[in-house]
Amino acid sequence: MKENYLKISFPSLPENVSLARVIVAAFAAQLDFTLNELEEIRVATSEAVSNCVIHAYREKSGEIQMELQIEDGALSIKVIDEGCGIQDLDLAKTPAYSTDPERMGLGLVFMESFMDKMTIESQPNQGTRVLMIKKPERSKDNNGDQP
Amino acid sequence: MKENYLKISFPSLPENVSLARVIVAAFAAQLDFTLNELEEIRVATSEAVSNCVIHAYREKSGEIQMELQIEDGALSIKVIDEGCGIQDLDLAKTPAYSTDPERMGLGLVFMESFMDKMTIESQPNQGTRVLMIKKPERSKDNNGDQP
Amino acid sequence: MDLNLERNGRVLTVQIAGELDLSTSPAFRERIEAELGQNQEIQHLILDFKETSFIDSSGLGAILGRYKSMAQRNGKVSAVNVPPHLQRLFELSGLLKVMAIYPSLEEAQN
Amino acid sequence: MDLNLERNGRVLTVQIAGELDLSTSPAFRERIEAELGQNQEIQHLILDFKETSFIDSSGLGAILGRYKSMAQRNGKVSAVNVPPHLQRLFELSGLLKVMAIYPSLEEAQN
Ligand SMILES: Nc1ncnc2c1ncn2[C@@H]1O[C@H](COP(=O)(O)OP(=O)(O)O)[C@@H](O)[C@H]1O
Ligand SMILES: Nc1ncnc2c1ncn2[C@@H]1O[C@H](COP(=O)(O)OP(=O)(O)O)[C@@H](O)[C@H]1O
Repeated sequence: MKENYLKISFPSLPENVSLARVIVAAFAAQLDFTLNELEEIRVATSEAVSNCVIHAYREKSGEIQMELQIEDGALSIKVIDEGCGIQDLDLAKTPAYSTDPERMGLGLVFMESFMDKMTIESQPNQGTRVLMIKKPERSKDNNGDQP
Repeated sequence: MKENYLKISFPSLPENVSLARVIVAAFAAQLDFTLNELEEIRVATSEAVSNCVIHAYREKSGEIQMELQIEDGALSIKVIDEGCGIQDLDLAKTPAYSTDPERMGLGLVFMESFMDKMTIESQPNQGTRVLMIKKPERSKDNNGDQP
Repeated sequence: MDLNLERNGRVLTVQIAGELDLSTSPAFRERIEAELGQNQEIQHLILDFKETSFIDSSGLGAILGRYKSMAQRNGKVSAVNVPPHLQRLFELSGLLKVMAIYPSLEEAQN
Repeated sequence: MDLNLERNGRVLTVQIAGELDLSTSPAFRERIEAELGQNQEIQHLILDFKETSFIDSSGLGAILGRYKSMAQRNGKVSAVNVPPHLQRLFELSGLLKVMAIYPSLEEAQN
């Protein structure tokens, strides 16, 4: 079973959201994802990294870390910031809830529905860690072995 | 003037050479490089990362770090390993010199000729740090300002 | 992202090429709002997604914002050439409730 | 990288699609050496770079290695459909001294 990882860190600039998508998609291509699954991974990544840029480091700029890993035939994506943190996680996950009136409040909803698993840990004024995991549908039949 | 950086680290697997190329090309696209210059950057990156995989961590696998930066309108690429190091730097830079009879000994030559600047620091048994810098030709006329 | 705006009487057609996300949606908003501001007669905004490679919730929010601008002037928003992966995002986000999708530009114009 | 091998008498044509680098050159070597081993009559190896998106010094070394195999049997290597960025690498590496470039497959075959 192939194992691999990629750790990255970059400043919380809006332009880096698309860079993060490119990197995650290139890393994910090691597994047997369909184009549709890769698209879902790109959206989930975009939401998680955008949240760091907009919410975690609202005014100031900070550093965003990502840890990508392939393990047991699954892709895991960690997105870590040291920003403002989330006060009420359940509230944050509510569809259409946003602390920013200009936004749709769908980021966490998309992350949950497009990935197999999504968990968030957050400490106010300390930061937020998002973990997302996804396994290619095509590899689920045969117990996670790659073709 | 736009400033940005991206730090990455990954294990010294041959598959990760192409991943490194994709990442560097995506990061470099922020500057006004021509397609031909981007191709040169991809080759130089490929050589530097391949050297870590083949030479630095010959038998064992180790970690490769890269630090990409945009500063004063130039792209800088650092490639860092903690591998076996280079005994004789001048000899290593000689065209067609390789410690591996199967290889062409052109990696360092390509890195030097495709980038504006290339420097190597190396300590036997400690590791090697390669720094490569390149500025888009198109931006050199107007003192490095981006259009 | 590259935008191509074409006004024809009361109809403004906007072709969106590339990615509509956090970094590009401000330009999307500004270009369209400027055009709407200068042409009060515009009643129909047609968004053409033929060349759109990516949208996330920031982009969907920018589209919803334009719907609100059009609703304020009693106008409407339509979408044409919507690829399957965007169709699904439009559904999930509820945008389909306020934006009609047409298979072609011609059909949206009528 | 995807390889497509086609043998026609004494000529072996290999289309190289994708990237020829450290991770793909072992497969390149093995596929071609296996074919050469099974067909001792092959005297001319034609490499088609039409679909080749990337080559670095590891890939150039793999090509040079095939030249050596062909030279051992008094055969030759030719290249066709070489895009400009590869032409330059072939020049710098000295490969042009041992490998002729032809504009088309037809011309290489004659
Ligand atoms: N990394 C983060 N740091 C701080 N707050 C966050 C973070 N991610 C999400 N949040 C909070 O959770 C809310 C819901 O997030 P989300 O569902 O992505 O919607 P939106 O980004 O549209 O607001 C945000 O409005 C914000 O208050
Ligand atoms: N990162 C590195 N760690 C250890 N040795 C290196 C490294 N990079 C280069 N070298 C040494 O320098 C020599 C020349 O390198 P290069 O010009 O890239 O040619 P090649 O990779 O074909 O050997 C190598 O054969 C190797 O001995």
